[in-house]
Amino acid sequence: MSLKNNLVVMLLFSAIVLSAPWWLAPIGANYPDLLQKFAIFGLFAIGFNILFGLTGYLSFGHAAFLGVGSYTAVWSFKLLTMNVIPAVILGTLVSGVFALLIGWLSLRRSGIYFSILTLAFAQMSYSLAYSVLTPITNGETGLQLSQQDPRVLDAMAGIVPTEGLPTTNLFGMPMSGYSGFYFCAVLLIIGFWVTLKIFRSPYGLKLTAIKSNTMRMKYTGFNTRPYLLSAFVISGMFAGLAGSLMAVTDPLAGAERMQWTASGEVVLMTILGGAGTLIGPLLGVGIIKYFENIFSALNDSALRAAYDFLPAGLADFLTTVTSPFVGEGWHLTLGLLFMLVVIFLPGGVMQGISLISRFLRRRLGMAGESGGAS
Amino acid sequence: MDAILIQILNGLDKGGAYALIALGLTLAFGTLGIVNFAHGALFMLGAFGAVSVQQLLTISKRVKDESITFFDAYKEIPYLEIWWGDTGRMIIDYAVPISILFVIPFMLLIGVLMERGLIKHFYKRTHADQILVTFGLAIVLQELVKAYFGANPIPTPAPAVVSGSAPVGAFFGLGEDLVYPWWRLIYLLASGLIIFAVFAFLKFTTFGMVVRAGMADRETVGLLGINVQRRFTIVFGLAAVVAGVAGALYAPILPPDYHMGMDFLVLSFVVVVVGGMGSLEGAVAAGFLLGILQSFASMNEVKSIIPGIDQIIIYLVAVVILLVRPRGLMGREGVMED
Amino acid sequence: MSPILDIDNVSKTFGGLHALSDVNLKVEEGETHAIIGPNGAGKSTLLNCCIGRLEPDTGSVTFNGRNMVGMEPWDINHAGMVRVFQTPEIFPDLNLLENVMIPALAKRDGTFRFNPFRSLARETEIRDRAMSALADVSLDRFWNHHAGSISRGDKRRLELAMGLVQEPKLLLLDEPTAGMARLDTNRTIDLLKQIKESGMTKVIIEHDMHVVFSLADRISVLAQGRIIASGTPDEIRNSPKVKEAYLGESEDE
Amino acid sequence: MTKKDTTNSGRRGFLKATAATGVAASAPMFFIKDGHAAAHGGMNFRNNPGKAKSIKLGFNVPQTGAYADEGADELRAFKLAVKHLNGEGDGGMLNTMKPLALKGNGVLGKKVEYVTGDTQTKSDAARASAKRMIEKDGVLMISGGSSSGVAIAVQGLCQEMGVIFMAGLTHSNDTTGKDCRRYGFRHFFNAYMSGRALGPVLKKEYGTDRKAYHLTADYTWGWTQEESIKQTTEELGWKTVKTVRTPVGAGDFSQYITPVLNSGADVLILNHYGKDMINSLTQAVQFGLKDKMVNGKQFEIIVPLFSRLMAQGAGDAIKGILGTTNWNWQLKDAGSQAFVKSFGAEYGFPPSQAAHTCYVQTLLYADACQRAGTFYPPEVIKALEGFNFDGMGNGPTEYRAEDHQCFKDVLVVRGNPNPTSQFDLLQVEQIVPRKQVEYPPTQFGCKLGPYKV
Repeated sequence: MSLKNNLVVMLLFSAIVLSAPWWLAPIGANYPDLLQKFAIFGLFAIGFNILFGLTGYLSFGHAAFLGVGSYTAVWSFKLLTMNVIPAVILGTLVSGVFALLIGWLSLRRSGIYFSILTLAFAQMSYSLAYSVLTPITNGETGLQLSQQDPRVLDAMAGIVPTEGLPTTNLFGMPMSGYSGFYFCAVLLIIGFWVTLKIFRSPYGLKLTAIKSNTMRMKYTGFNTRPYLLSAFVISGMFAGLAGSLMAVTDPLAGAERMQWTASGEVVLMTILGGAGTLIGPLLGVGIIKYFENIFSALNDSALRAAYDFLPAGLADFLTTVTSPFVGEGWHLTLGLLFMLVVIFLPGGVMQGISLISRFLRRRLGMAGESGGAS
Repeated sequence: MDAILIQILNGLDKGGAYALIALGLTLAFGTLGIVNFAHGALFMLGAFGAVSVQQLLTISKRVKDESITFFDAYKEIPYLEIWWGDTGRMIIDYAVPISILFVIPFMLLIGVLMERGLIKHFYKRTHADQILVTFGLAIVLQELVKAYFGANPIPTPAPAVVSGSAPVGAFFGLGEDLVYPWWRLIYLLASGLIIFAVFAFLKFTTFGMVVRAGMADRETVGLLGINVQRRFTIVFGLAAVVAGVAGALYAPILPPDYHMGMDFLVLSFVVVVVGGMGSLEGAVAAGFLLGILQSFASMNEVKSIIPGIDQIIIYLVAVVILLVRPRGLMGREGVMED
Repeated sequence: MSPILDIDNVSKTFGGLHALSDVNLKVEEGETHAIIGPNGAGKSTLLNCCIGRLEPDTGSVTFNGRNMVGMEPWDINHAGMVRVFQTPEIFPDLNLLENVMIPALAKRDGTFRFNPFRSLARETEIRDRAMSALADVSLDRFWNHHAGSISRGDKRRLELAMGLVQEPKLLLLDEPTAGMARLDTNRTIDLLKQIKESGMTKVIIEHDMHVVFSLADRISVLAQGRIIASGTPDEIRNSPKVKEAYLGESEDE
Repeated sequence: MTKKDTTNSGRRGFLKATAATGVAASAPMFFIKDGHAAAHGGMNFRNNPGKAKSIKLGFNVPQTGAYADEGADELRAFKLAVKHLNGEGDGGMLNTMKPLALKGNGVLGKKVEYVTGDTQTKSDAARASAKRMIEKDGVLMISGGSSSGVAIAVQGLCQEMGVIFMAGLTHSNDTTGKDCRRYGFRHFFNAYMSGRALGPVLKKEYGTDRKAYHLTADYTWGWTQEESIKQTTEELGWKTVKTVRTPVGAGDFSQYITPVLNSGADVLILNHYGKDMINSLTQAVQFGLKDKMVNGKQFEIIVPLFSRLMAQGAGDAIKGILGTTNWNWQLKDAGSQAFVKSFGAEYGFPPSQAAHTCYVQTLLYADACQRAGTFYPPEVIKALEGFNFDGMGNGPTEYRAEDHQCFKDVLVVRGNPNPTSQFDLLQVEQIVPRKQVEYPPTQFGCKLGPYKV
């Protein structure tokens, strides 16, 4: 039983993910939409981590691939079938092709120049999707299903159109609610397995070496471009998969998904949790999505109720003190959290966890030095 | 012809704002090696400096408004007006120019505090860490502003004398139609002056020479036994002042809201990179260049040929420059590669 | 037999400065060829021109019958010419074993190989080879230490192991003992002597005359961007020209 | 807290759901909240309060981003509405609404509670927030919002999930046009009505021989408004010199405004909203457009959609500018006065039009439930469809059954040249009667979809 063993890791991980609806219940985060978001953004972040965490190339344009995945999936629902399998496959592939194109150009540069190039490409995609490309994207309103869509595969299979809008399904099983979460969760587990394999492969080692010393890699006999490009495309495909899953659980795609702030969000998630670690990005996703969905909804009365067990005076005081940080002030809390984490824990939450566990191990007098955190 | 002239004016004006923000960003990056994502927030703080002065000057007495009967409504009459009549009204009218006097020391203080309190701990950290911590700071600053001033833009007009338009066309002999707002001309002039002042300061004072030497080679200057640290603190303060003044002067053009810094942030980073990381001249040149290009791309004649070009022109230019000439217009080779 | 490395009429200028002027140098297969010369003579520039870090203005660098000028650094590496850097160019975030596994993988995988699903744990052959290369430089005990945290001398030896594990046809050593303690220097000399017996061709740039004379079969002297003398250690030792240009000065240092 | 009760009733729903679909047969117990229950006939539906003593409504408003102030005002109105529904406070419009089924003791005897969420003015965030309210908090109805994109996105979601959506501020023709939904209702007016209402006033004020230049926000709402206004003005005999699309959030509009100067146009129409409108109007005035004479006529600027909060942001620039609005706090009818009075007493300043529409929507929903005698959405929808009411600040109003659009009088307003306070920014120029802004329900391609989902 060691975490070095892939099977052990995967069993543990699957158990944790699949049981999320139980253990997230006490903190009110076990409703389907948030669970889906955890899984979807989890995929987005672990994919992003393959590029940023391993090679150190900081892309500020990954939201573009997310958006392309979403649009592709919705088009698949409109033109082909409401079954999610083609949507997910097409979304991932089309994003991969798009990533190949942008990566091929952007990877001619490194450092902040690379970041700005990816940012520029993503912003162009966003602006065009919002305006000129409206026939494809339906602009600000977002691409939606309609009664009149052809859905040729469904028609061929003899599926009778419903009176209302059809729902996405996996061979008849509806993809909203908890079943949608489990679909996303299974894909997250597969995605995690892929990243685990990559992290523990010679290919992954080479990517880490590129981050450590790109120049040396070249003189050691490696052409770094194809390595970077393949990592870029893989992470772009993860983003596309995440985007198509967003469409699977909620068949609508909007341009704002491609905006630079959305790219920034995945960067923040990854760094907050711990870039380059296997589960750090997932922790980052959990924290940020929890803030966005739960903290933002707390209002004074909810706070007051939470402090109910305290004496009235103290409860009132605490309500007054904490209320600027929740509800509409959740951005403020998030900003402060970033600052605190970056100042005190540059390795993200994962560094905090390893510090605590090391401290505990020392306190408990246990032997065994962990070989230096990276 | 006059359409082109006026678009050049527009471009220069826009470029002035870009250049000022990019200048401060480059100062901080070139001297301290800090990628400051909170720089847009400093611009925003400057604009709200103007708003605050205006609000201070218009602190009002609440007088019951008798015309509204079905609930208690109040009219607001500024004390300055009550005390000094027309003189008071004139002082209120000049809120924005007056605010500059307050914004300069205020922003210097903010800049120095920020450098001493936060930035200096991040010199040795990665750029990603710097980006994240300053981004966090930017969010905190703008949320604080929002909590106090609200999210709605706040009108901050220029003095009445210069609220109209200047007959530029008549001046150049190009017809009456060609007018340009006085305040924008003043902004253009002011941005030119600030840029000139910054360059003169760096070029002709010993202080500036040390800073420039530090930008070229930080370690060597440190070895000379000069207290580079303190000078760099002041440089950071200077960058904050430039951003703040740019923001305060911009307030009459764009009614300030808490988010205006973020709107400028990405753009100004693109400007800095196009100009060349760490090159002050490049930042200024790129600011004006992109401003003018953006103005021309917005012309109907251009848009009818390439639809949507006005939305993407800046990014398109950035992509082309970075692919063809990665060090930017005037940057040194190899800065911040890897 | 033609030389394994043939540097022919190579010149390189930086701005107005002539770093290399018409350098001609032939290295025979199996020999250990030392290049010496005062600081700024152009030794590192010459190495950089060989491995593709710099492109000479004129002339050609022929290695194993192929012109290397204009080739990508990774292709030069795979042609069999490998450089050990003067300032340690290691992977500071990886451990020592991984540092050596990387070049070993390069040897096996070529310039690019996409094998994301292969398990690193099953790369026993690569691991063993890397471990034995580490053992050669006596660093095997520290295999799981972070490369960024070891001493400068150890980094130099790690560099050496990274070069050796690729079993190149020609190893370019840029001051392999600089920064090492006397004891380590001697150990390194012994190691390099061992390698010599294996028949690997080496070009060594070195300041330390003790190292040069204990290893080199032939020596070339570079001064102000020109080769001023070339010959056996004895010939060089006795050359008045060399004494004047180089040795005299260096003894004053 | 009522959470327990909702969960219990949901659990019963789950049992039926399992039996019927079989899909969830092997599913764990928490599938209960999945709400397959809604798929069944009879009185079983999503978030059925059952025997609970209270119901929950979801108020989804922008709390961050450019419309946060409007969102905050909407939230104030919602809280006030909940108070009045529960019989607290002075009752507000409950005193003036006709007909009225509500009794001031909650809805159908159940106390009204609410949850809030942040739309961030982004479709994704708004839908996520709405889903949270539906899936976690168990709300029966969602209301709020301050942009058409968000309204359409949330409306679509509500249809899928079988929860009624009472739209907040949304002005696009599409909301009750091609993107209309059976579960979505809009009290606010739309771009077409703005055009129709402005027409006669423009004719009276500026004549029939005008040349108009449009600056239009480059997204769906901007386009529909441009189309509607263009249609109206061209019917008056005006010429359209040019329509120019501007990027959303452009900030500096100077490069779009300068070409207006010598285009020969004598009217500038700004199809912008929010921050864009504040900036483009401020800058157009700085370029001297308000004082300009073209073709021997005074140059005019028109902003078809106005709000008081925007007017506040634009400052002096708004003075004398014509536009339309859904409602204004200075209206003298009993409903408006009752609402302004209780809002003013509660918060110390008058409500915005966004607050008004949200307040009215909440009351209308509650009243419809009361009249239907159930919270079962299809019945509530039927109670709202074709409902005629008065005393809510807009005169006699009808919720048209065919497209769920409210038809009522529209206000043409002018920026007040001499405001006496910071709230006294708009003057009501004319109350355009409802007849004049009506259009056939098929005009914007509305197909409502099914009652049962």
